Amino acid sequence: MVEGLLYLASMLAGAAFLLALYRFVQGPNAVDRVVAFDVLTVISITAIVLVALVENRIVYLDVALVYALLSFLGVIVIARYLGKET
Amino acid sequence: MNDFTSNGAFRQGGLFAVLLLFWVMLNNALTVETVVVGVIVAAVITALFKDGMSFLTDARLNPQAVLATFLYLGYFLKELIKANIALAAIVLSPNLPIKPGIVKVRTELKSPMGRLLLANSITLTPGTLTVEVGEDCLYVHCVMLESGDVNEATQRIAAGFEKYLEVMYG
Amino acid sequence: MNSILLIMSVVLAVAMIAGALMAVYAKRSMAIAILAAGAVSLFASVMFLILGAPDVAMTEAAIGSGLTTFLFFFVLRRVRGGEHD
Amino acid sequence: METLLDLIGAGLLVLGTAFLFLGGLGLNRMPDVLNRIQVGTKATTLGTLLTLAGAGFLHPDWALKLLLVALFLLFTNPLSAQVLARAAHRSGHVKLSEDGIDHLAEDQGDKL
Repeated sequence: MVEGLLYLASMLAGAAFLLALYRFVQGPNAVDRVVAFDVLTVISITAIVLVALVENRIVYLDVALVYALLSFLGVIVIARYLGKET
Repeated sequence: MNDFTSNGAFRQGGLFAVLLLFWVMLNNALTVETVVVGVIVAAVITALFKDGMSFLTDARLNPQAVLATFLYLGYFLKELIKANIALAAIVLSPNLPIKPGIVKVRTELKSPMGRLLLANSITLTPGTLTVEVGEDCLYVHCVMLESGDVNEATQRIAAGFEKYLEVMYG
Repeated sequence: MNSILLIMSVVLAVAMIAGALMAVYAKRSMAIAILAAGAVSLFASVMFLILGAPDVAMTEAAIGSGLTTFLFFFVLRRVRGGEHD
Repeated sequence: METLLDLIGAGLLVLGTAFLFLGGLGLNRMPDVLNRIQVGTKATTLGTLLTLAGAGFLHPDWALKLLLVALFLLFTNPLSAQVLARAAHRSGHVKLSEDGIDHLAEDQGDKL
């Protein structure tokens, strides 16, 4: 039962990932792409938590923490760059 | 009250406590060796950074403020869940009932931390997103904006959070 | 349980290929190309995690995504020119 | 008792990823940048928080570290949304409809 629900959760996360990826590839302008990138990284954090649950290892959560920090800083840098333009 | 919270010992103690808590949470264990190492490292960092943490030094430290913090957290989580249900309804409805616009919201909060928390909370509540922070006001993007009246928007968007943040930060 | 990891790695592989193609073919804006390159290395770090190497994943996230993106944007801000968006 | 906690945790996992899915759907359905930022940041914040809570139910001994990740996300996610919204408005990518109200553009017009 739990395994089935975990399976369903990973399917939903994968579908969300693909939808955000479509917006990332398609996005009309740069800000759209950055928004999609932000959503992709947050979904990746969820994916890391799911992998940690499947493999049953707590060390993987450290990666999620590093990931959250770096993606946040990256989005800030890119947004400052885009805001300075024009 | 502000004399007490702005003196150096309180600032450094706050920084020390936050660092130690962060270390223990990062290790996910409350054993003797973890705490000893954490105390040593946190003490060294606290000695190097004399200014401490700004979000602790701005906060007031009386019983009403602590109570307001918990009430604020509860209200915030309730609003977050409400926001997501509302957005889910908008996204799933076939004809997208949206009417976007940017409205000005006045705020009386003075401290930077209080205003940061207000802007963050507005971003995560139903249909609103802070776009720019001015001198005495915030510019908020709304998914459904009926009228451009500033006072009505202030009542609807910011008043619920300001009530608690007023007590916490002033 | 293994099928979950299989689904994830397939999705990640698709995302990595799409990101790499975007990084190569982004003609209009240099910023988009840098962003796509950073995205590829972020997905690669999740892929390393699925393959069972958390230390490699952490290094990949820190160097590939963090440091390289910052460096590229720093240089881009200095250079300017040859770009039309 | 153990299985009940596990079931609650797995249910929260599915609920959280369902919100993530809605966020991805909204990202594709919304017509302009600011609405996309709204859907993106809200749905992913609650979705990830619910997922972390579900993981906490499945593994109660991981709770402290999961709480750290959740706190981190709760602080950084709205901040990056705000910075992005400001960048979008400053670079002129925001186009509201004809009768849309835009106090920010009005005030900036006064200053210039």
